[in-house]
Amino acid sequence: MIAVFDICILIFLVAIAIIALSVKDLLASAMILGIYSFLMCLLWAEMGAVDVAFTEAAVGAGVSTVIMIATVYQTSRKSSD
Amino acid sequence: MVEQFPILIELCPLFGAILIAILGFRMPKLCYPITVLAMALSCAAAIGTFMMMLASPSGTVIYDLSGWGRVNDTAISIEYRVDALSALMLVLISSVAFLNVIYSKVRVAQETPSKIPHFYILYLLLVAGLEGITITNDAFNLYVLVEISSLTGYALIAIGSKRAVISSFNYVIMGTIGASFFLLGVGYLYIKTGTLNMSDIRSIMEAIPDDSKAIKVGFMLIMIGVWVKMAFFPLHGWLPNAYAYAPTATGALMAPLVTKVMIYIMIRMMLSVFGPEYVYETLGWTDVVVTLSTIAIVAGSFFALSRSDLRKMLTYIIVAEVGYMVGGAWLANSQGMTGAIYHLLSDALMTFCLFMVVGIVVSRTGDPKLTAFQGLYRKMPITMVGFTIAALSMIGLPPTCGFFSKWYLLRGGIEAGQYHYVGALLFSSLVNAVLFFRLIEMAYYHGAHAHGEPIRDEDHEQYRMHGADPDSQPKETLANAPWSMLGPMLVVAIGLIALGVFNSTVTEWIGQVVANLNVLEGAN
Amino acid sequence: MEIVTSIIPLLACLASLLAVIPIVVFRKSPNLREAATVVAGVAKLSLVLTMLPGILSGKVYEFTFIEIIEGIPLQFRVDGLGMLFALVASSLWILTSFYAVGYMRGLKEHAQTRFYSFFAISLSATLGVAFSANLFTLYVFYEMLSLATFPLVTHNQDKEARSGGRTYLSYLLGTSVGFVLPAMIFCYVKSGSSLSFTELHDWSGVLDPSAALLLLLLFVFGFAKAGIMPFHSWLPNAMVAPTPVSALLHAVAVVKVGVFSVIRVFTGVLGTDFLSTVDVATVVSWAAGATVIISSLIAMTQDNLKRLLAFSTVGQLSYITLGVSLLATQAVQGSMLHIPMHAFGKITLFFCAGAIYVATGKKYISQMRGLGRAMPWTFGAFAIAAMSVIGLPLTGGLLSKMYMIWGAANAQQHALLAVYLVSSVLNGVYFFPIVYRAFLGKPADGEMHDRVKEAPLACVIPLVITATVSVLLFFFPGVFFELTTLMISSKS
Amino acid sequence: MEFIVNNFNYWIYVILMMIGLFAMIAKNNLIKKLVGMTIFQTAIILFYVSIGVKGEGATIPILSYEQVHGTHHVEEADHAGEDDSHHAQADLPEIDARTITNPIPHVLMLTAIVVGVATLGVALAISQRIFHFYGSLDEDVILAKIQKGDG
Repeated sequence: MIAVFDICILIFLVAIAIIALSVKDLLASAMILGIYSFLMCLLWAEMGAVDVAFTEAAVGAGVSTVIMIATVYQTSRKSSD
Repeated sequence: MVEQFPILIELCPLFGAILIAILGFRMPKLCYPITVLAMALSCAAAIGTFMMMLASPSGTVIYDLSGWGRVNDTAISIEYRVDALSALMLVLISSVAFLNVIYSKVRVAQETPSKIPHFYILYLLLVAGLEGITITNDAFNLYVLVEISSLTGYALIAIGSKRAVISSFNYVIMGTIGASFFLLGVGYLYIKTGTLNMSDIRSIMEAIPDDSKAIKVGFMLIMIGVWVKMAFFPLHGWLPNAYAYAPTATGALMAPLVTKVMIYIMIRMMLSVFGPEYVYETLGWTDVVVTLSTIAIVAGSFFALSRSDLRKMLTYIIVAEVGYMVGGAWLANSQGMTGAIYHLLSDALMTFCLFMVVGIVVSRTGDPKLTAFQGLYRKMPITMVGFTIAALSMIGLPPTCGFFSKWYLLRGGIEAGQYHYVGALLFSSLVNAVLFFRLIEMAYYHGAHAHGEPIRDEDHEQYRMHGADPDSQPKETLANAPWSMLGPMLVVAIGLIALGVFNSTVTEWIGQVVANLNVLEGAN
Repeated sequence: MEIVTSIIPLLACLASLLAVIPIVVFRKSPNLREAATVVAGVAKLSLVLTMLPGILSGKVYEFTFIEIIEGIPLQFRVDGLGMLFALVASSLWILTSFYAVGYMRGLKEHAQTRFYSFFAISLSATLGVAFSANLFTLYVFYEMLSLATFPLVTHNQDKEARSGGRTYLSYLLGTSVGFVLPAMIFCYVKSGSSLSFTELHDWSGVLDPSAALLLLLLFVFGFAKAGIMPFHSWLPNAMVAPTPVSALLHAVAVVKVGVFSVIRVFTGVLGTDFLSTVDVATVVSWAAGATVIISSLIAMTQDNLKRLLAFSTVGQLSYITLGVSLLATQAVQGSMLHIPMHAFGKITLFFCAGAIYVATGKKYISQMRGLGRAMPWTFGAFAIAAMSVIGLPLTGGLLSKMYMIWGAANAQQHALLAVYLVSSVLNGVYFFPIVYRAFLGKPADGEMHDRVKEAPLACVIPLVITATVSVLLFFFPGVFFELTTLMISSKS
Repeated sequence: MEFIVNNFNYWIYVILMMIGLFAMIAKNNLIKKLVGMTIFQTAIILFYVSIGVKGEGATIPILSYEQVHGTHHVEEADHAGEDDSHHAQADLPEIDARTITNPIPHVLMLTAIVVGVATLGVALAISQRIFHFYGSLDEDVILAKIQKGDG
């Protein structure tokens, strides 16, 4: 059962990665990237890498998203692609 | 104390950076002396380590971080290992960085007056990263240090002008790709060997069957990674703009060192991790890579010919020189490898010297184009002496070191029967001759009639002899490049000749590293 | 053969290099500066002369600095050929120094200190080439000479000098880096780590004929200072230099370094014995033969006297290359002998050209009608030197040419023998009218030579001396003859 | 099919890496490039974490008290100091390395995550500076401005 769960997350990851890259709104893109990171955490925790998962949750999903959103606010939200 | 030298090399710049972070923002005047001191200590420690290396019977100095002991003669903790190659690189990096700090004083104050502490903190961290790369014996640690030096490098470039920021961004993208590929490759090695200590990887790999796919993929990824980072044609796109638009002191530090350190990683991986038998015989890529490097040399030279911006020209020459070294390392004989390593040292010094000269010229004339050189022999004679020596070395004329590196590379090429590589080397020497004599000529001629002044014998003599003396030449403000810039440049220029004259000593040291290559040849 | 380790070759080489210091120090007082040049010249010549008796008695002087690359020391070794060349170069330097004083002052040239300094450096490089014990040392000094003469060639710093200098360096550096360097490393690799002129001979079995031919061509064309077509055009372009430079460097030092290197390649690197077994030298012979004829034809069309002399030099240099490539003993000896014979003749001609320019400001042959009567000494010397270059009796040129022709006959190369004869006729065709018009022709309309006088004594005396030597060499070729015989006999 | 399912992690890491790489090179917007960069780096971290996985049954590398000291050593546990660990090492036959995921790749990845975020931070700072200079984050617009001589 856990393997199926695993595979679902992995496929979901790919989908989210593509979405994050294709939305035109950079703020949304940053948010979706945050979701991507959290999914990654989930996956890693499930794979036995708890410490990596924690770090990713705090640093990858948390800090990256925050600085990315901050940058988007500082610059512009729109993207041409 | 003495046995702590290896770690001191790195700690000095690190503590310097911390000190500046604490004090520098309140007292910007302290930044420069602190950096000079840190670099001087680091340089001294590097020379000390070099002496230790020479004195040690095995030719290597080993230093275990935190001393957790060893299992089966492999350190549990991160291990620092200094052999002749890394010792030479350490001395090179620390001395170039030290001289460049001295040189940077005027330029940093001119170009980025509001960011002096930032500059020096990043500078010290960058140097610490580069030194760490050469000294560490741990593959993952190597990656981290590559990233440290890259990150600080990106920032240092971005401190500069508008264009520099854009090129810095491109550099971030390409640099990250390169470093990530490297990391992936290390991952594959880890899968196969279960260790990250490079000497340990080597000994375990010897027991693994040669045709392991994981190792092949790992090797390929590592090579692609370092090739991106060293700007090996056609992966060179990021380099010219990044170095050409960076602040002077940054360019003078990064252009000679960063690509060279990446080549060092490549050579280290080839010699000490995968082993020459694997790289040259099992893989059978030598012909392909040497052909690629031939293309790199020719292409780099062509691009350099068409540039009118001085620093752009130099950066494309770097692209060509990277081809020299990659080709030399892949010639699969000890001569080629000796040439590659020797060229590593000499090219770093040549590039350093030229970037310093260009920095002086640009800062004095305000003109980044080639035309800035018009008539400079008369106006800035000392600078031009340095320039001439570096140019002769680039062309490869004896007794400068450029000649001898070419000698070893050509000899390796002939021995390996790679005549296209030999041809490319000669072609690039000739292109360099064209490029540099164009500049020398400009500098030599326009002086006489530059501003419509009549030539008088006495005048001429005086300019020649006292050109750099500020007091006797009040009109010639161009000549007043400060000694903090001229001194390091002259030291390097002398170094170019010294390295050439004592090339047999240097190659003897290098010979300790490439000794296992000779065994390989003997077996054939 | 007795080998003597001695520092004299080094001192002789350094004498002129060290002279740069007093030359620069005394830049404010021309008399002292030029005295320094002359003193250095005398010192150099006497150092060379001290070695002469030893060389003649069969000794060889050696001096080693350091081993620069594994198996290749930076080494001096004085043998007969080196001695011959050193003797010519250093003795002519003294005369040229005197001449230069007259010329440079007569024309009030700028940057004279630079001129004398680089002149001295060039001489050091020349002696370095002459005394080189191996190809590597030779190469180092060869490059040094190219660079040191660049400021001399471009002395005028005007547009013409600029393009001349550009051609000069691109030809000389391009060929030496592009051809000689790989050929040298190839030799080093194939011979098993040696480049010494005395050790490299045994190529049979190592090189096949095609490789030998390639190597030979790389060397002969790579030493572009020898001026084999198509790598000759730097020489006429270098004539923008002041005349003392043209005289010493482009009639003696630089070009002779070229042919000297070619002779070394033939005798010391590849070895005449090996070359005669693979039969590849004829390619070089034909290239040289063609150069001889073509350059003579071009010389006939020149109106600028110095350019004419330059093309004449190109032809005469190819005599030497041709002679040595015939591989016959007499021809090789003739080539070696031709170095001093041609040097004394050609330097006189250049001295004359310069003296005419100093005295009248004229460069073109068409302007020189009737000048001979106003400048009898100059044109007298010119006539003698022209005879020597043509190879007429009572001048030294005859001897060397005779040997080369003898060698060509021995080698059964009748076509090449004809080259020697035809070109001698051509030499006569372009030299004779100059002399004839100068003495018997009438000045062109509106030109008066009444007020023309001989050039300053400092100019005239050297050219008279060299012309005299050209004649004396016919009667007393003894020393040069012995030196070349020494080289020939030590081979066999 | 079996091959694909067993190595599913690795396939996904390759796909994610390619997506990231594509974005870094082909995307026009600088922030989008950085999004791609983050995806690229996490893909590599995924790869490393997957190295440590040992199939069914292996658990996280945290040992219980009993696992370390064994039940019969409980009374000795009060002894502090270094020799304690020596005892533990000597008396640990019951810990099977196959039941624990390999923690070393995890530890490495902690560093890699931090490095990745640091890179992202630097890159974002640079892109802010770019926006400050050029007023845009689109590569086309910036290049056009540079070519107009505004650079």
